[in-house]
Formats: sequence, C-alpha cells, structure tokens
Amino acid sequence: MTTGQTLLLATLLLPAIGALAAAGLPARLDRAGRVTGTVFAAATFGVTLLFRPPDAAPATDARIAPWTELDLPWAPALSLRFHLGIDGISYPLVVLTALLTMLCCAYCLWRVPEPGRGRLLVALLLVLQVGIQGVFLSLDLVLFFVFFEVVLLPMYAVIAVWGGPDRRRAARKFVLYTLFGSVLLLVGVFVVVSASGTGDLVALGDPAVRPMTAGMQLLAFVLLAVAFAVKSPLWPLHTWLPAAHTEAPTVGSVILAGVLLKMGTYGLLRVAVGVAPDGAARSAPVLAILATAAIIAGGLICLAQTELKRLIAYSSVGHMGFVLLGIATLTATGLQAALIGNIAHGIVTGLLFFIAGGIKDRLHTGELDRLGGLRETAPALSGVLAYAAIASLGLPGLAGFWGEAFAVVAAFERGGPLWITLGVLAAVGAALAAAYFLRLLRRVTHGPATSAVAGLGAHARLGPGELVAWSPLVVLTLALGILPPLVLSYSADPVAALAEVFGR
Amino acid sequence: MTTADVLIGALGAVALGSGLLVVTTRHVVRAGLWLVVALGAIAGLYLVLTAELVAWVQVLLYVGAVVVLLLFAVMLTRAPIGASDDLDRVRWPGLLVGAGSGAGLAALLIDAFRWTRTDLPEPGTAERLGAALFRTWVLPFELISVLLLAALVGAIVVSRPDIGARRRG
Amino acid sequence: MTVDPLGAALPAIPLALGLAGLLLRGDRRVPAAVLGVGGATAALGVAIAAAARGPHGPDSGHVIAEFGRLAVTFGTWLDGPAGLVAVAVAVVALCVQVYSVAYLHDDDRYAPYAAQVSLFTGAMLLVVASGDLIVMLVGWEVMGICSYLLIGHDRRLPEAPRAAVKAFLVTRVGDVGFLLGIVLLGVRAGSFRIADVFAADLSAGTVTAACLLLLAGVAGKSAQFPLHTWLPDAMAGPTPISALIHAATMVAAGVYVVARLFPLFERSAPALVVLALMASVTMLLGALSALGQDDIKRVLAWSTVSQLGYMTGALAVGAPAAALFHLLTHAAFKALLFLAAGAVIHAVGTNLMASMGGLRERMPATFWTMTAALAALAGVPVFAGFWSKDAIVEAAWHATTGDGHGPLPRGVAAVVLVSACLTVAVTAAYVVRLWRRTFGGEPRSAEARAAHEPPWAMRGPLLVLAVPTVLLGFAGLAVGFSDRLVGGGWGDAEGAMPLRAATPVAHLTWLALVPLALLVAGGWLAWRRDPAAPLPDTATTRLFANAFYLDAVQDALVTRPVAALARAGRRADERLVDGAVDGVGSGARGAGGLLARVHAAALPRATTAVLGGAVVIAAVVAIVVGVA
Amino acid sequence: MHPVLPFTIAALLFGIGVYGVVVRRNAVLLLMAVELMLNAVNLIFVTADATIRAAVPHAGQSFTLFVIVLAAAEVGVGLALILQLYRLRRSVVVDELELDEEVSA
Amino acid sequence: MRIDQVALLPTYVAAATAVLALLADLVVPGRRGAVAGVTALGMLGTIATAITVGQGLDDGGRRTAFCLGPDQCSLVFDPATAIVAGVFAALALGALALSVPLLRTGEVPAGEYCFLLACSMTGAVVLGGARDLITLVVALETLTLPLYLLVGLRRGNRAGGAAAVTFFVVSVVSTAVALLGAALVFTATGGVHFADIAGAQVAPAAEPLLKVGVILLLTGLAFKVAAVPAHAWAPATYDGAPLPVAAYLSTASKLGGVVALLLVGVSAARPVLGTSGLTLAVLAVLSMTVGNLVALRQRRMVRLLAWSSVAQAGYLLAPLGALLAAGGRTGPAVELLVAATVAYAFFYVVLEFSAFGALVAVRGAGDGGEVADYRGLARRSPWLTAVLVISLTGLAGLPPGLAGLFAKVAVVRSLLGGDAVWLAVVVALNAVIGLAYYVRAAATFFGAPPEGPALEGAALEGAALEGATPEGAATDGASPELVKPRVSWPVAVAVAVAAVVAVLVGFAPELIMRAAGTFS
Repeated sequence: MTTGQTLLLATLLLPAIGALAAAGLPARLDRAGRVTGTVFAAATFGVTLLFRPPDAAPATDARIAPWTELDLPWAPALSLRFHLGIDGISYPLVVLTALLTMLCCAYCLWRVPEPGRGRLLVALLLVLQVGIQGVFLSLDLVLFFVFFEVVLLPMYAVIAVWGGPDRRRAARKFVLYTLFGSVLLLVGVFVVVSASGTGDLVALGDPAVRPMTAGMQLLAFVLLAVAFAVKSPLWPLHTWLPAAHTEAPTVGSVILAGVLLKMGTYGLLRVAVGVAPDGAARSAPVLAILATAAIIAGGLICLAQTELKRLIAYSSVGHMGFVLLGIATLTATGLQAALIGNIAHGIVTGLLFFIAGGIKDRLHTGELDRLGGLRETAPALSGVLAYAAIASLGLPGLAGFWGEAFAVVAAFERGGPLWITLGVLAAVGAALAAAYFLRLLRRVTHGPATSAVAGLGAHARLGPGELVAWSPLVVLTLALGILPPLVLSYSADPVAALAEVFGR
Repeated sequence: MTTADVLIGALGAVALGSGLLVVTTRHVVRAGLWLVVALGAIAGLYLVLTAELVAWVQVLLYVGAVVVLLLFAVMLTRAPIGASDDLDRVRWPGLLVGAGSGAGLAALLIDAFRWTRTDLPEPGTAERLGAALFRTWVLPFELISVLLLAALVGAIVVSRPDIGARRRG
Repeated sequence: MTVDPLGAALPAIPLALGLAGLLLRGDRRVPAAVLGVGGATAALGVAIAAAARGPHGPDSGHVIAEFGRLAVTFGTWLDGPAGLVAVAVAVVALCVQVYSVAYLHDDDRYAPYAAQVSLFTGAMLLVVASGDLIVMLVGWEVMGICSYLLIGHDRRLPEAPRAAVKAFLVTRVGDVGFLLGIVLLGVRAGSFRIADVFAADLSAGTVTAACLLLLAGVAGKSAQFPLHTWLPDAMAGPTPISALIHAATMVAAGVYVVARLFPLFERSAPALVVLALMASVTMLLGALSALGQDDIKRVLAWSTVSQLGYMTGALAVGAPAAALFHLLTHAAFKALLFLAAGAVIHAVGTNLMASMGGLRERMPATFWTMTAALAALAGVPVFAGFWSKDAIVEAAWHATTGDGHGPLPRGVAAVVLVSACLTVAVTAAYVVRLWRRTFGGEPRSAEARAAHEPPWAMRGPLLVLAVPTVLLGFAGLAVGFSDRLVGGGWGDAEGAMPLRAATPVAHLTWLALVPLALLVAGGWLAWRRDPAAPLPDTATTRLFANAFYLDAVQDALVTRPVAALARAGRRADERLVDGAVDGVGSGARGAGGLLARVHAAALPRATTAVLGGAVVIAAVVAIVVGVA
Repeated sequence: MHPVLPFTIAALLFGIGVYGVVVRRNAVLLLMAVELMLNAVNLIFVTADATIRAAVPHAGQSFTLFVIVLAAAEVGVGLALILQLYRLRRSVVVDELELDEEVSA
Repeated sequence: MRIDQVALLPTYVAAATAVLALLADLVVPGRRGAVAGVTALGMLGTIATAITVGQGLDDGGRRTAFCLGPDQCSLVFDPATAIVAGVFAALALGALALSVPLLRTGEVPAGEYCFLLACSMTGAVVLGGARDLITLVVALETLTLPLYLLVGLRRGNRAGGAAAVTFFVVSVVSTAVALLGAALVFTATGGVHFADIAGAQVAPAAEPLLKVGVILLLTGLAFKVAAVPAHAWAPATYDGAPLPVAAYLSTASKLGGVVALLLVGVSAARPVLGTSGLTLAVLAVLSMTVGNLVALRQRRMVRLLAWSSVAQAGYLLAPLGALLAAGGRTGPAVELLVAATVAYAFFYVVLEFSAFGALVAVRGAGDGGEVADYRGLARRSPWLTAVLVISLTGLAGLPPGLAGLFAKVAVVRSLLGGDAVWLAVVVALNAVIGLAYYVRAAATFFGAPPEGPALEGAALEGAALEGATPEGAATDGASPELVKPRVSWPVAVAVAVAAVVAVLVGFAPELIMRAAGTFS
C-alpha cells in the first residue's frame, strides 16, 4: 500500500475512529470527549495537508487523473467498488472540509449549545466529515451515493437535537427534502451504471468506454442534476435551506453551508457533467437560467429578510447561483470560477454563520429589529461581521470576488444573446448582494444601540473559542482574495481536461 | 346433447339453486341444510364426470364431516332457529363482485371451450387414483398429514380453555 | 514576468499598513497615527520617485490567476499622468492624515479610521498604477467600500449610515456597468492587460458597448449626472474624508480611468457624445445646486460635482490633458477648501453659514488660504483654477470650431462650450456668496464670535496646500509638463497614447476673456446681496436647494420599486415555492389520513377488498396484456 | 359430453360463493360461502381432468382430493377459532371485528 | 421412481421437531423450559441438516425427489432450497427465543405453542423445494394454518381471538382465489408441475385461461406477503397477536409468500412472464404507496410496523414487476430481478426481525403499545435503542445500518437493469415518504418521557447515557411499562444475533447478494 493510499484511508478512518472514541466516553468525561474529537479532527486536517500532486502529470486520455487512488472490490453484485482517489478538483474541498470540521470541534470545546453533551455533537460532526470527505474522494458512482446518504441522518440529529425552538420541523424538512434529492441520485446513478456497464468515474471519463446514447445521457443528467440541485441548493428547490439554517446550531450551520452544500456543486461538476457531457451540454441553458434566477431571487429575498441567519441562508442561495452559473457555462473559465467560488463561499459563509451564532448566543435573538449599534458595544464582533459581509458581497481583493466576477466572464465568453443577458443579470445580482449586506450592516452595527445590545457588557469581547475558530477563516478570506492560485493552480489541469470535452 | 349433458345440467341446476339459497336464506340452520344439498349435487356431478373416488370423498368428508361441524357451530353459537333479518349487510357490493367474478369466469371458460365435445375418460376409481396419490403425490400427502395433526391439536387446544390453564402456576 | 518595483510599491505600502492598522484596538492613537502618516509619507516618497523617473511603459506583470484562457496579471503602467496623479493623491492623503490627527483628537475609533484612510489611498494608487483592468477594478471597488466605511464613521450624525450606504450603492450600481465593460473588453481582447486591450483590434461595436458600460461606472464614481446624488450626502463623513474623496481619490478615479483608457474612447463617437451631454448637465446642475445651499460643506460638495463636469467635458471634447490638468489643480484647491472649511466648522461648531460671518479677523490664516482656494475655484486669473478651466474652455472651442482632437460632433461640443461658460458665471456667484457669508459682515452666533485659529496640525496642511493652489497653474505653461499629462513623453512604447501636446496645455488667448466677463458678472450679482440675509424662498431657490429634486426622483424610480419587488419576492418564495413543498407534505399526510379512514372498518371490507381486488386486477391486467 | 356445461356451473357457483362471502355477517355462514367457492374450484379441476390431456394422469382429481382435505382442516380450525371468539364476545358477527382504528384527523 | 431421501432430510428433521415438541410436552408436563429447549434443538438440527445437505451438493448440482421425469419433480433440493430452509428454521428459532417471556407468563400452553411453530416451520422447509402446484399449496397451508392458532392461542385475550379470526377469514378467501387460479392454469396447460406448465404448448383458445389463472394465483398468494389488496388483515393481526408471533408473521410468513410468488410468477409462468410482471407491478405500486401513506398516521408501534411491512411488500415485489418491460424478460435480466427480490427479502427479514426482537426486549410479554410510550427509551436502554434505530433507519433504507441502503440499491439497480425506470422512480419516491414515519418513530425514543416535559428536546444517546435529570427522576418520570425491563437471555441473544447480522451484511452485502444469486 503506497503512502497516498494510506493517506486516503486515514482521511476517512481517523474521523470515524474519533467519532467512536468521542461518543464512547461516559458523560462525566464530556470535555475529554470533545478534546478527543478535536484532536482527531486536527489529525485529519494534518493528513489532508500531506496530499501532493504528482510531479509529472500521468499520461492518460481519461478525464480524471487522480494523484493517488485506492481501488478495492466491495460488492460487485451491486457494481460497488471501494474506489477512492483525489485530484485537483476534490483536493481543495477535502482540505476545506477537514479545516471547517476541525474549527467546529474546537469551537465546541468552549461553547456547547443546549442541551449540552458536546462530545456527541462532536462525534456527529466527525461522522459528517466522513460522509462529506467520502463524497469528495470516491471515484465510484455507487460509493459516491453511499457516502452521499451517510450525511443525511447525522445532520438531521444535529439540527433536531441542538437546534432552535422550531428544530423538529426544520430537521424533518431538511432530511425529507434532501432524501428526495438523493433517491433521484440513486436512480440516476444506476441509469448510468446499467447504460454504460460501469460505475467507475475514471472509466466513465475515458473516451474508450462505450458512451451512453444521447437520450440516456439526457435522462441521466436530468436525474443527477435535480438531485444535486436540491443539495446545492438551486432555486426553486432551496426552501429546506433557510429553515434548516435558522434552526441549526452554529456549528451545524457552518458545516451545512460550508461544505455540505458543496457536495451538490461538486457532484454536479464531477458526476453529472462528468459522466453525461452531452446531456449536460443540452440542458446547460436551463441550468444557467435557473442559476441566474437563483442569484436574483436570493438577492431580492435577502433585501426583505428580517432575521440574521435566514438572511445569510438566502445569500447562500444567491452565491450558489453564481457557482452553478459557472458550471453551466461548461467553459474552463466558468468551471474554474465555480470551483473557487465554492471554496470562497465555504470559507466566507462559514465565517458569517460563526459570527451570526456568536451574536445569537449573546443576544438570544437574530431579529434585525432587535439588533443595532453593535459597533458601539462590541467593536471587534461588529468589525469581523463587517469584514465577512464585505467579503461575501464579492468585494474584489477578498475571496468572494473571483467566483462571481468570472462566472460573469464565462457567460460572456459563451457569447450569444442568452448568455450575455444572463451575465448582465448575474452582475446586477451582485449589486443586489451589496445592497442587502449593507442593509444588514446598517441594521446590526450602525445606529444607536438597542436595549439588548446595550446590555451586552462583558460578553462583548470575543471568547477564546471564537478567536481560535474565526481567525483562520479571516486570514483565508484575504489570502484567497489575493492569491486565487491557492485553489486554481490545483484545478487548472483537470478542469482543462473536462472543458476539452465541450471544445472549450 | 348426451345423457351426460342432461345429467350435468340437472345436477348443476340443483347445485346452483341450493347454493343460491345457502347464501340468501334467512334461516341460519337452513343455510347449512341447503349446503348439504349443493355439495351432494356436486358429488353427483363428480360421478357423472367419472371421478368416483372424489365423489365418495366429497360425500364422506364434506357432507359427513364438514357440514356436521358447521351445523354444530351454528348450534353452539346460539344461532336463532327461526328467520332472522340481520344475516346480511348491504347487498350491492356482493352483487357487484359476485356477478363480476361469476360472469367473468363463465365468459372466460365458455370462450375457451365453446361447444366442443369430449368423451369421458376411464373413471378415476379408487385404485387408479390411489396409485397416483401414492406414487406421484407422496410428499404433499406426507405433509398434509402434518397439517392435519396441527389442525387437530390446534383445534383442541383452542376450543378447550382448560388446557394450559392446568399448567399455569 | 517583471513587475515595476515602484509601481508595485506605490499601492502596496499604504494597503499593507492599512491592513495592519485594522488590527489595532480603536483607541490606540499613537501607533495608528504612525502607521497612517507613515503610509502616506512613504507613498508620497514613492510617487515622487516615480514622477521623477519619468514615464515608464507597461510592464509584463505577474500572473496571479488563470481562468481558462484568460489570465489576470498584476502589472503596472506608470505613464506620465499616472506619476502626476499619484503625487497629487499622496500629497492630499498626507495632508488629510496629518490634519485628522488633530481633527479626531477625541475619537475612540481613530485607529480604524486612519487605517481605512490608508486603504483608501492605497486603493486609489492601485487604480492609478495598475496596468491590468481586473486589478484596476480591485482598487476601484476597495475605494468604494472604504468610502462607505469612512462616510459612516461619524456616530453622532444619524444620517451618516444612510449616506454611507447611499454612497456605496449608487457607485456600485455604476460599477455593474464598469465590471461588464471590463469583462467585455477582456473577453474580446483575450487579455485584461490594458496594453493588450489597446493592441487588440476590437470591432467598433465592442468598443462603443464597452465604453458606454465603463461610463456607467465613471458616472458613479465621479458623481456625474444622473449618479451624482451620493456625493452631497457624503458630507455626513468627517471633513477630512470629504477632502480626500473630493480632491484626490474617489471622484478623481473616474476621470483618471477615462483618461487612461482614452485611446478606446477616442474610437467611439457615441460614447464621447454621451460623455459630453453628461458633463454639460453635470457642471451646470452642480453649480446651480451649490448656489442654493446654506451648509458650507454642501456648497463645496456641489461645486465638486460641477468641477467634475468640467473634467469629463474636457475628456469629451478630446482634451484629456486639460482634464487631467484640471484634476490636479482641483485636487489642490478643493482639498484646501475642505480642510479650511473643516477649520471653520471646527471653530464655529456648525456647518450652517447662517450662523457664521465675520470670521475674517478671528481666523486670518484660514481666511487667506481659503480665499486663495475660492479664487482658484472661481477661476480668477493667476490662480491655478483659472489656467486649467481656461484650457478646457479653449479645447471645447476648438472642438466646436472643428480643429480639436477626438471625433466628437461639433454640435455636441458647442453644448459643452456653452454650458461651461454659463457655469463660470454661476460658480463666481456662489463662490462670492460663500466667501462673504462666512468671513464678511458681523458674527451671527456666539460660537462665531468666539472662533479662533485651529491647532498647527490643522493649520499646516492649509498652508502647504495653498502653494499649489496659487502656483500649480503656471506648470501648465511648461511643454514637458503638458507632454506628461497626455502621457506621450517617451517615444512609441506599446499602446502609448497617440496624442501629442505640441503646445503647452495652458496658454492665454483672447478666448479667456469670455469666461472672465461672465466671472465678473456672476460675482457682481452675488456681491450686491446682503451676505447676512438668507436666500429668498422662491420656487427657483427651492429647486436649487433641493438639487432639482433628483433624490426624490431616484427614490421613486429606483429605491421604492426595488424594495417592493423584494417584499413581493419574499412573499412569493414563502407562499408559492415553499408553500408548494409544504403542500406536498400535508397532501401526503392528508392522503394517509384518508386511506387510514378507509381501513378503519370491519373485517368484511378486507374480504371484499381481496375478492374485488382480484376481479379488478384480473380485468385490468387481462385487458392490458390483451387476453381476448 | 360438453365440458362447457360443468365449467359454466362451476363459474356461477364460484360467483355465488363470492356473493355469500361478501354479504354474510355471520362467521359460520361466511364459512359456508367459502366452501361453495372451494367446491367450484374442485368442480373445475375435475372437469378439466375429464376434458384435457393432463401431463400426469388424474392430476386434477388428486388436486381435488387435497383441496377437500385442506378445506376440512381449515373448517375445523376456523370453527374452533370462531367458537373461541364467541366465548370471548358472545357474538360471531364479523362486522364487529375492527381492522384498523380511527386515526386522529 | 427413486426418492433421494437425503433431499428430504431437512423436512424429516423439521417434522420430527414438531412431534418431539408434542412428546416432550407429554413426557415432562409443566416443564416449559424443557419443551422449548427440545424444540430449539430440533430447529437447530433443521438448520444444521439444511446447511450440511446444501454443502453436500456438488456445485451446480441438485438433489431431487418424487420425479416422474427429468424435471417433473415434487421436490428439488438445490443451494437455494438449502438457504431458504436454513433461513426459515433460523427465523422459527428466533421467534421461539422471543417467545420465552410469553411462555413464562403461562398465558399460552408451551407444548402446543412449540408444536405449532415447528409445524409451520416444516411447511416452510418444504416450500423452498416445492416444484409443483399441489406441493406448493399444501406447503403454504402447512406454513399458514398453525399461525391462525398461534395468533389466537393466548387465553381469554379478546384482541387475540379477533385477530385470529380476521387472519383466518382473509386467508381462506384468498386461498380460494389462489386455488381458482391454480385450477385455471391446470385447465389451460394440463400440468401441475412447474416444468410442465412452463413447457406446455397452450392452445390459443386456452391462452386467456392461463393468463387469468396466473393473475388470480399471484393475487391470491399476495395475501402471504400482505400486499395490497390482500393486506388489510396485517395491522389487525400483527397488533392482536403476541409480539413473537407477529415477528414470525412479518418475516417467515412473508418470506414464504415471496418464495411462492417467485416459483409461480417466474418459474411456472415462463410463457406469460409479461402477465405476471404486470400483475406484480400493480401489486407492488399499490402496496408501497398505500402502506407508506397509511403508516404516516399510525399511533401504535406494531401497527406502524405492520403498515410499513405492507409497504416493504411493495418494494419486495417491485423488481418482479419489471418483468412486464420487454427488457426485463431477457434471461440475464430475469436472473437479476429474481436475485434482487431475494436479496431484498433477506435484508428485510433481518432488519424486521431485529426490530421486533428489540420491541420484545423492551415490552417483554406485553403488546407493542403506543409509539408515544417509547419516549425516553434512549435514556433507559441505549443498546436496545441503537438496535431499534439501526433497524428502523435500515427499513427506511438509510445509514447508519448500511443493510437497508444496499437493499434499496439492489432493487433500484435491478429495475434499471430491466428497463423499468418509472418503477424505479416510484420506489425511490416512496422511500422518501417512508423515511417520514420511520424517523418520527426513531425520534420519539430520544424524546423525554411523557411525564417529563421539562426534558423536552433533551435527546439523543446523551439522554440515555447520562440523562438531563437525576437518574431517579428520570425513571420515576417514565411510563411504568418502560421501567428498564429485565431482558431474558434467549431474547437478548436473539436480538444481539439479529443486530450483529444486520450490521454485518451492511458491510458485506456480497454475502447476501451471492446467496440471492443462487435462485432461479
């Protein structure tokens, strides 16, 4: 077994073991359990940092050229292989997942939402990590589906147990709606498998493999696209998101927005587009139109939102719209934009939800009317909030910019009235984003302090957990804004290989 | 029209008529009696169709045992001897389903056989049929003995409350 | 893969120091001041070095991001105008930093303030130095957000947050166009490097579309009609910030970018026509609105709008040199004006001229410097403003008579000319009014009576800026200076501006008499009135005071509809989209209840189900598979 | 002999049995109706045996025998259960055997 | 004709088990333990013989008995038969283990109870090898008839009596329908052996007879798997029967139905696969939809499981429904579909049994009770909760227990292999409805006990492992029947084994897939 394969296994095994360890500890050792979980999360993060691309790109005409892969038989009768691999498209997402999980676990060392039992929360976070990283790492369609399903119930539990007042309903909505998505994924996966005779993503990406008929490709792509659209989420399949985000505990929201949604966009890029390019090419305009609609709708709805976390949730809808628009263009530019937009959204929105959680923990309300003048009593908090909001509205020089701007560029590259129009609308949507985020800042940080805010007192300062969990994200936001190659350099080659299929 | 046909027609008429009465009469006890008639007529049909053994078994087992059991049950459940009006519930579903199945089945069979004519085979006497049973159908025969044993034991244990009560404690 | 070190250092230093400053706690005044002033000084040093080195061609730059075929490079292009503008920016920034130390002496959020000013400066310098459109966009937007933060800085003013949001949003709306313009150019030219864009052969349609889109952004940043409404409200910010925004950074950026990309604009007559009309309306509108204000800072703000009109007008008539010349002089005297006004406000404690008056004896330094600045603004001979404004009028005249640069139709040029001349008169009127109402007559309030000179930290910058205010105009007479302004100093480097300034930018001709006459007329009209008396309340004055009610128009046409749309969108999302989802859920539940009730029955229903089901299924299947 | 006659009779008999099963409320009567159905089935078997060439001689009649025995066993057990039910609730009206409870709206 | 007695060994052992149980009851009256022990041994023996005989087969080989021709056999003993026999015996053994608390109460006569269970097992053991209609029918009846009695065996239990009669009546009626179908098939083909039926040259005039016969046969047999429309008995019967019997009904009896449907619908109905395919498709769609929707509204635990098992019957039949698509009738496709059905049946049986087992462990000899009675279970018995959660989520087709997930995967995969996309979509969407109630039930385990509204929301294992209130308060606050039960060891073993198997096959689905591959 090579080092790379060991790393791949470790990426999935470490969190799993950590989860068992954390959950296994008795109640009186709750803190110890949290520490254990955090240690394992940190170890996993360390492992993910060890992945390195090969010096020489392997000579293959397959679209996917993993840096390292691990391919074991599992259940041939179900056309299921335990086929893991990592490449430039999945690597940044894996690292992001490991990072956010680690930060969330660390955050739980200091702050455990009601009703306590933090070690179980940490354990669930680690289980989530297994599922999500599994999705990013699997090179087998069925395995991909299995990991996709693994995520559902832990997230349900996180919301339903540690969530806000209306958590049960939100959790049910989340789990049922996203299950609806993943059963379509199941059907789609086996449409592909039975049509092309293999579930191996690498093989499916290989021109040598018998390609599916156009009709089959369209069917497969539509099924897969809907499945991933629910997860991403793509307007109008998004309505589970606000409810879930509003009720979920802070760490839940962070993971949800930070990496869970990415499973959708990654799946669309790697699986849907990867295995059914013709289908993708044929349905790209529809996808693009919906994505643009999501951008505009998300912006408008945010303008009328009155609750902090709900607003951020809807802003996610808008941002994911940009990512999906980028994918829909099927150009190298667009795909690159989508990838970096994905990562940026993960970092920035994760930070935003951390901050929103911090505010709600302090003031016990997210209603904008009851907030205000935060910069008077809690300058640091409001400062970070302003920073994150500005990053999220796509200010050049910060992480959010590249994905959004170059989604528009990609649309212009496609040319033609439709794509130009979509690009223009997307740019307008970006302006809307500025509008609602400034509205948010004006309501929350500026103006006179409301009674709730004024009574903040000593709580105003940032706690150690917050400093630990937030600072990396703050730094990354700026770093990615100034040095996009942090992501792009890895994804350039695979994206080029993929875009080649479309002659772009 | 052969004699067989005539006999079949006559017996069939009896069977159908009495069968109709079984499901329509308002006297519980009479229903049992009409059932005897119907089963007897069918036994007759078996005879005409040269299924001798089957006919006798029908008479013995059905008329002899089953109907008696049924009548006992009628008595034990204190069924009114006279006519009673609450034996049936609304009739239209029964008419619908009954007519549907009967007519459909009849149509199917009639369409399949039309007015074809066949000669009756050699009668299924006891030895012929016994041979078939004990050569071909040994396994189900063995198995059904288990079934009967189970039915016997079960019927006894269910209908005698004292069993098991004795064991309590 | 080389980057001009000076060009890189120019924005990098203030930006880095600004970011560092953001990490300071709000009340750490000393380190914050060190970082702020230090940053500005360093920037000034680099800028002077760059200017001294002379024009420098575009460097190949360093690729920072590759999206498919398109690459974003960090490259610089310190041509002539860039060097000069950089110096101006740095000077003003330094003055503002120094001045702010005193002006915000009792503010516990000084540290972020100073840091943001540094970022602001750095961003502007990035725009100035960048040789890549995307990188330029970065600076452009960062400037926007900094203006937002700084305008909203003052916590005492309730309108400050609103003004800040307005400033950012209005400019952002323009920036949508700016972004799209850049994208269009980049995609069509296959590169975002300005030099490459110049070199690429773009269809006329593309150029026109791109230029018009860019103009939207320019109008936003440079407060051109109809996107000028944010600028007067931006007065809510601290006075030094107003100085920074009005003099050297924000508003200058738009004009500068058009000048930088003039080789493109030159190719598109429609774009220039739009620019010209925009300019004509803006300069007159701004001047008349200034006439109607009583808040001293608002008068200056409107004057900025109007002066920016001059610059864009100059660009429209194909005289970028004149535009940049006016940009520089304006930077000097407008900064001075604001800082002086700040001193006055600092002393009197109000913005309203109604409660000023008679400050001439009480704060002589302020009086004299401000007088010079006002003279420059009005265009009184020998003062800087006179030369630059004269150059513009002259360029407009040439364009009208047809021997000017640029493809602007003569008719349109005439419009620019007329409006420029009229504006001269109006400008003289409000300048004189302001001067007399503030310094002349008797004090009209206790504060005014008790007013005194500001501390040296504030007085120093006034004196420093007074120098260029008086003398900078004469630079226009030097050919070398003029050559730099048009950017052509150095042979034929790729994409060099085709213009050549055979003659100096500024030189006296008989044409200068026309504005002078109008100047005197306007000034005399204002002089006749009693400075103490407020404006008569007539429809006209109300129209001026409310800036032609364009805010109301904007509110009715844009703000409210969008808000309504947003509310509708939210309702639709909750009622329709989510309603459908919940509907499915409750529908399933309802169906379940229905079926459950069907099963809440007695045994016979089960038997009926079996028999009936058998019949029905048999019938259906038989029919489907075709039994008969 | 025309097989269609006994076949038709069997079909109609089955229909009658079905009717009885559906309308009868008394468990014992219901059982009688079931017997009619089973007899119809038997009749079909026997007729078929006499009509067609079976792969195994007398298969139909053998089947009939098994069905008769099965029926007997079923009746025995069924009556025992019905009597037990009667002991428990003094009634053999099948309408009183609830299938499923009323759900909360 | 030669009779291969070895092929009959498992049947003999099974029958002997029944007789032994009866004898033991006579020899050592009142010694329930002894009787149960003897029966258990017999069942173990059945398993053992089934396995050994199965192992004895040279690969691809089979033993036959009572043959008239090469294929005209009443009994065929091939690997599939061995597996089925073993599984049936194992389920019977499990049911027996679960019955221990019931037997302890003395509510039921131990001897007869064990005897009837063994009889039912005997029928099941034969069923797997039956290759002609007569044997099939008799075996099915031998499997079913003892169950009427087992359901109603509890003394003076009104619910039990009613349930027994309900079960019985519906059973005889649907048996009559099935027999009618058999009669028509015989009339059309003149064969009773599946081989004869499959190979018969059917006169065009008789074609309709054959088709309708198959339809009626399948519809009648659908009763055994509690598929709509022959499903209405299930909730009443399961809820009225003792929990162990309900467990046996919902696993062994259902599995028997599946085997019978496979034999008739695929082996026998070769010439008219399209017909049986469409019939089964209709049954499947009706079952899963109705079952899931009604299950949404159930308040009693067992009824919830009963309705869910109706839905599961739908998933079970779905793959065979693909036979109606032309693409599903090609040789390999048929094998795929059959294998998927069997695989799903095995996965289902394991999960369902462990679910019922956990219920027995929680409720002892009592009935299932209301779903609400299980609130706070997690705090009291975390392990049982874990088993229940794994089983329920598994039945819903989701992790943590991968078994259910792979079950769904197998079904969908086969359906798409058989070109029945629409059916796959129906299955998928039903899975969503299904999750709604499974997850609701699972969530209640973690809810605070009814008396402790203060604990509202205090949930998840944590509640079990520590409890937000002092342990004393927690137990006091619990509804009485939920005070931590003393689980008798046979039950514990049975549940443990079932849970372990469930988890195991989750990680090694290939075990089940390979077993399923031996069919058809």
